[in-house]
Amino acid sequence: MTSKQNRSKLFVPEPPYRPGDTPDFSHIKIPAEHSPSRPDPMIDAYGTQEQATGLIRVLKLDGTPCGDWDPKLDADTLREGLRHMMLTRCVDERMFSMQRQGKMSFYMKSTGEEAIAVASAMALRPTDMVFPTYRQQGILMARGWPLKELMCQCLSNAGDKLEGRSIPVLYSVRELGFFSISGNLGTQMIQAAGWGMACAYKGTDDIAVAFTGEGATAEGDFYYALNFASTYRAPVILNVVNNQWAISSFQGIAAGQSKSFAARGLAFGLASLRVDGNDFLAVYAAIKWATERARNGGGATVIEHFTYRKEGHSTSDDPTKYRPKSEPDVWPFGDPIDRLASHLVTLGEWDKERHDALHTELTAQVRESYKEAEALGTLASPSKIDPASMFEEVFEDLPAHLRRQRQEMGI
Amino acid sequence: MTSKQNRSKLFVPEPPYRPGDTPDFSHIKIPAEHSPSRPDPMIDAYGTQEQATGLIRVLKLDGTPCGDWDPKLDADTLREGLRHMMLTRCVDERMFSMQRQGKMSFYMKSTGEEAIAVASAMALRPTDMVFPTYRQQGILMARGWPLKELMCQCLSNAGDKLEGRSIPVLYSVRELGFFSISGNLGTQMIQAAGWGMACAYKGTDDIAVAFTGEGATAEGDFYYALNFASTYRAPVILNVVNNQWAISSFQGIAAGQSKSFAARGLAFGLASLRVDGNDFLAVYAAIKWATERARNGGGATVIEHFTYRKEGHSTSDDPTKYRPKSEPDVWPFGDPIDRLASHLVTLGEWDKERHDALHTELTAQVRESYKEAEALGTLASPSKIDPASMFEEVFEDLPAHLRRQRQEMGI
Amino acid sequence: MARMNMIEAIRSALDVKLSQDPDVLIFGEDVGYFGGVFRCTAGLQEKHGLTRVFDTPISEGGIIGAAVGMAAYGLRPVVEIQFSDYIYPGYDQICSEAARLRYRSAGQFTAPLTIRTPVGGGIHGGQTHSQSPEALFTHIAGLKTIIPSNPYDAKGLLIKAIEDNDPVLFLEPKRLYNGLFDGDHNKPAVSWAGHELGEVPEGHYTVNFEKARLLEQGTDLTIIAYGTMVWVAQAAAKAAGINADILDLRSLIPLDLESITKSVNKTGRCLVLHEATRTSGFGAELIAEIQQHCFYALEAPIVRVTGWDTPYPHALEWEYFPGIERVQTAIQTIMEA
Amino acid sequence: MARMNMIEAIRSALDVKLSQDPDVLIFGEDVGYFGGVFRCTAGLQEKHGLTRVFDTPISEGGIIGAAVGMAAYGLRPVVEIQFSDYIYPGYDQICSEAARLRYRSAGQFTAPLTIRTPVGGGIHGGQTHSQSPEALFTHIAGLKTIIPSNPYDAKGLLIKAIEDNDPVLFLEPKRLYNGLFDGDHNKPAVSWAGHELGEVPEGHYTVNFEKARLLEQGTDLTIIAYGTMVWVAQAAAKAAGINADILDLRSLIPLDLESITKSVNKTGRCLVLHEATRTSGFGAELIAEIQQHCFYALEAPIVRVTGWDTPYPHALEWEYFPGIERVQTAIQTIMEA
Ligand SMILES: Cc1ncc(C[n+]2csc(CCOP(=O)(O)OP(=O)(O)O)c2C)c(N)n1
Ligand SMILES: Cc1ncc(C[n+]2csc(CCOP(=O)(O)OP(=O)(O)O)c2C)c(N)n1
Ligand SMILES: [Mg+2]
Ligand SMILES: [Mg+2]
Repeated sequence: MTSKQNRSKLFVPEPPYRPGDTPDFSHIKIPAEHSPSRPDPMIDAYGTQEQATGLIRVLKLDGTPCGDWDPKLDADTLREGLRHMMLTRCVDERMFSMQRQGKMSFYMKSTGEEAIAVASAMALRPTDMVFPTYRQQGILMARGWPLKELMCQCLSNAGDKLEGRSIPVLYSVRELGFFSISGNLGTQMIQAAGWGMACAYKGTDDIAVAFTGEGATAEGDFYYALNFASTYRAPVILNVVNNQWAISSFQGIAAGQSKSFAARGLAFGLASLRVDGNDFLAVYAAIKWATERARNGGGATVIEHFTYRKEGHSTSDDPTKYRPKSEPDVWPFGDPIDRLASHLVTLGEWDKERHDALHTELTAQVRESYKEAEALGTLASPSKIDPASMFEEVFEDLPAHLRRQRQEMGI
Repeated sequence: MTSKQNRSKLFVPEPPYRPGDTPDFSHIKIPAEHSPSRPDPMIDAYGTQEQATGLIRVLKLDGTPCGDWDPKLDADTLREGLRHMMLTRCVDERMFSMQRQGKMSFYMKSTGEEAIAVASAMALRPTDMVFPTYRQQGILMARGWPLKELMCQCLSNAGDKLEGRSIPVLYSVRELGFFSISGNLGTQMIQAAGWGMACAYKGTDDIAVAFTGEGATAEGDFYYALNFASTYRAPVILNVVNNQWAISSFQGIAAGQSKSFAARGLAFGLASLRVDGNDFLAVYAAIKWATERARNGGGATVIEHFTYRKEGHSTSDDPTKYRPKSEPDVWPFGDPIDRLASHLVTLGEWDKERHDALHTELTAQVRESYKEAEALGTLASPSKIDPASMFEEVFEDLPAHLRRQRQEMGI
Repeated sequence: MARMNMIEAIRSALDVKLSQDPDVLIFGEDVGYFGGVFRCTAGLQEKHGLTRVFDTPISEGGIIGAAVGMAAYGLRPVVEIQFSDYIYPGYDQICSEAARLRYRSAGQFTAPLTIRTPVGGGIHGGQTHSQSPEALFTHIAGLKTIIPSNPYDAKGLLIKAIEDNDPVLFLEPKRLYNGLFDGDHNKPAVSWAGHELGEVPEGHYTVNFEKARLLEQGTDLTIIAYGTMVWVAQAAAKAAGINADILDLRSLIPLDLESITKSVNKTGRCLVLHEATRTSGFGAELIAEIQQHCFYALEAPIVRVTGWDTPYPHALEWEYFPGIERVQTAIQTIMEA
Repeated sequence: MARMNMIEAIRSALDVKLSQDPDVLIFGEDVGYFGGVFRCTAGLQEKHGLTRVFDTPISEGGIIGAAVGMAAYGLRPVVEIQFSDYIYPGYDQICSEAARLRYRSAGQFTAPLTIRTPVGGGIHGGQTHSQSPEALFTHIAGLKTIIPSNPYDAKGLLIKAIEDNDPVLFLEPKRLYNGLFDGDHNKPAVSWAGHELGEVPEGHYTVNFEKARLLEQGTDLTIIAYGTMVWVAQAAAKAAGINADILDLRSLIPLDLESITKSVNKTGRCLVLHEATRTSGFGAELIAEIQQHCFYALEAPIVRVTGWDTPYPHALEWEYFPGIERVQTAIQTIMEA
């Protein structure tokens, strides 16, 4: 802090490594045994300072648990989580390659971030409304959305319940408490706060659960959410998925000189937790903690999930253009699927055979579902969506000017 | 924090007192002798936690100074500050009553908040651009803007350099480093960050200094400013004037459960100070500290000025509609003019006679200036502003469509 | 039947809906205890409670964003934006979210919220307290835009807006709040008490969006206006001694094109009025449709009288405002064409 | 003379200005090291340095707000909004601040910034990667709105925009970036390399805002278009075998009304095209002016062919897009009227 760079030039933060560099993350301290302790969920928000700036973990990299955040889930639940995560990754892979084959216009993977979506969903009640981004498809696996429906949305075909109106991955599944994903980043954070306010107003103990990438925390809507959640003590969980990248921009562009996205919650007097997002148990425990707080009238919690986006931003992106090709491999927090699997192995509840068998089963399931979905058409095949549907649901009823336009179109 | 209000109803914060109540602020702890200490201006931002949540003070209520923030100004400088503050109040009073007489459409006083504007201006260089709100007219006094010009702007008369385009008090004085005030709250915070970035880019050591009310911190622009200032280490001071009220809304509506507006800076890794805004010396010292930091490459500082809006929001407002009439009088932090005056008295550099004489002098000066200004017209008198000027400066050059419209108007 | 000015009519609409429907909530800057800077919500918090009528942070994006979430949940939020000049921080939430939610979710989620906000000049509010931004919203598919010109319509339309299952932008011409204003600023405002449209039922009733109000009937000319300009049209037509159909649109989206074309096909001449800046104002849309549907009936170019394409100036407010004189001149131009 | 596609032409304009003027800065989401999602700034950071071409937080309001401050200081920021569909969080800073600063400060402060942003559909981008929001900006006094249709104009207009002392919104039809697209999506895009407007000087030149380009000359009909629709117009006129004046506006504000009225007064028939939703689109403004200035020359109603008043759907993209067939039908309607 003794440099005088502003006298000579503007400071522009840069990531430590660019293509051609050999990435080395040994400076990132992997916290040892004891992560910040688990306070009572009704603690005064300002008491979560340590939780907001440290890193809450349960699973060590070798798969053994430690610390008081361990939710002590039974083996069946753990295996269920593993299955949802593996299914998510399987679906992602299949859809990615189908996009490459021209079956759909676009796709986005969540590789490396599966624990965040899946553990969150499992820690919530089905009646809690999630306001996801495009990288929480794991929630849909955990809540049991038929794969075929997901795939039909991506294929914009006759089976797409959204009538081909949105690009792939912008799902909407009200019956599973999955809010319609907006293409506009950030907007849903404050909507979730509003939903939470509505839950409170109606006297239910349902809550709202929103997700944003770390990049999109820079939008005003994120702060509106913090502010409204704080002012009205809305029962909402505001999740920031810090996967280090926002397309080609590293997290330092959004973070600036700050060291924790979670700590932005503290500034509004909100409980704040910073969690190892590759640790299924830590994510589960953190969300559970926040739900307890919210349902008991303690208001909102901000949770930063510290993770890494292992793949490109989307099928339109080539990450080797802006970061070293090897960076995902040397990222020091491991893989969420591997980590949960080795935990189960440590418990004596899992082994390589079962893992491979599950993988084979899920791959087959995905292949089957995809076949069924593709039978209903792809973007490349002539659309079976009725053009007249284009004019519907702009309003509840078709107004005169849209009727005239539909007629002009000859239908 | 054990209440369960969200199960039954939405929480809506309310101020402690409403009309009819007897306000009692004895729960507000007036910090004793030692305010948070003055760290080196190049301290790591996270080292300002205590400064961001405590209350930096120099002047005790009895006028004696204490603590290491004391800027040790000489008596002439102190008297100059007093003069500017008293002039500000004098102008405010005059303009308020002239508005009541129908000479202008609107006016806004800064009563009780004069120290913030005046001490800031005196701690800055004339080349530092301020981005004020409508309650920092004290800066114009301190920077020596002729009163007549200020008054002509309020009167929207022939002497108004802004050609009657804006409502009263939205001044713009580029030659005095006073940015054009926007009627839209908040917008200028991020503009100031941009101005600061420009200063750094050009390699000057000028800085930008922005002001917002505590109410308007809820706008996205405030957060854009925090974020951009943090990311690019912009030399900018972001001042939040917490005068407890935003029109009829008490500060708790903007603050929610948070206890410090300054601390929002910390969330972005920015140095943050919380200052007794009725304490001329504390404000001066805090701004000085922040300028040192900014000019030396340390980037932005967020300063909350804790004060109280003694009068109505504007001439359109009657504060007794929403707060006890006596509240301004029992507000426990005193009056900034009185406090600086008694400090000077303590120093043996001031007395009642001189005070009264100064008041008489300033009153006369204001009366004189107003007379001169009024001679150029008031809003009530037929406007001497050329209607053709309405079409000018929309663009640099008059485009064809505006020329046609001007012709249509018959001029 | 009670006598109400426009503020009272709006307040009455809110009161009726708060009383009838527990899912109606009202919030916005200063609308709670204080009752709003224009007093439209005065007394409602006291009557209906703190959690039903409350203040918000100064965050138009937050207000509208929270309302979208609540509306999607199933509530019926009615929010106030203190001046329409300050609606822009909430523009994204209106255009990208409220207006799109039903479509993109194929009806799973909807956003039945009402956004009330004062528009127009005439109170010496200058550039940032005088704007008429309706055309920035009529371009947005999925949004309804309403603007009443009198107490009776204001109440009926507002109740309708709150009950509507689509997001509605409800624009309140602030110069009409306290009395009828016909553009003559030298004359004191005319109290609504003496006007038939100031007679407002106390209870529940609605005014439909689909039908414009035919304020005056004539054969020489069609004048299309909304909000404050309706009364300027009436005064100017009278001053010009012209026999005009004066249509008060009440709703811009949906638009009563049928009444418009019927009238223009009858009169063959048309004048379009609004206070907003001219270029890309809603008048352009009206003209585009009218010239298409009434081309062969038109005997003269359609003329628009509007605010100039400049910010709304403070001192020169009445030079900016499209007042009686300018409207009268335009009437003459059309009649002589 | 070099051959450039539109991306290269835009990049070349930025490169020329970065080289000439140390006060020019470029920033936006992903525009730095990576060079922008459409590659318009590729290589510029490497060539001109980190502090002249850099990434920003995902905050369109912040980007534009910071640019306003810098521009007021005296710099010439050129910012990119990744898709125009995401410009709304910055709408307030554009409309209330950039467009107003000169006026409200009586020229003391100005905001000479350029906002570049891709518009239009045709890349299966769905509702939030396909919008054409120009009309939301042409209504705002104090803002210029430019939209090129080809590489030559893109470079010359962009240099002009950067040098202009007013804020300029520079809309880039993304479907034209890589090649000329005439609306026939079954055919591969036509490379700009073979087109005369793909011949672009390497160095500095400008194209003025004040003059529309007369793309084709004819006597039967005037077609007014801008951006992608210019090429659809050309293809449709050819398919219809019609002899049309095709005007490529290039600039919406300021508008070359003179060329427009001259042409319509000659042909007596007029077709207006845009991809944006119809209601309150810029076509309405064009029609309002044309019917006023060419009333007695018009032999048929002016027709507009536009995007429908719905969000831009993903699967039904080509049913939404106002393609050759719809334009051809409209030409027939006009010619038969
Ligand atoms: C308002 C808005 N601005 C820009 C974009 C374009 N965009 C889409 S994803 C993205 C990056 C988001 O990064 P982050 O929030 O970190 O989420 P991640 O992709 O890493 O999950 C950008 C800039 C958008 N969709 N919406
Ligand atoms: C964007 C915007 N929203 C609302 C307003 C209306 N308004 C003007 S001043 C004010 C209160 C501001 O309170 P605060 O920020 O605390 O400043 P103070 O008046 O106390 O100095 C409001 C709501 C505005 N001018 N701009
Ligand atoms: Mg990210
Ligand atoms: Mg205040």
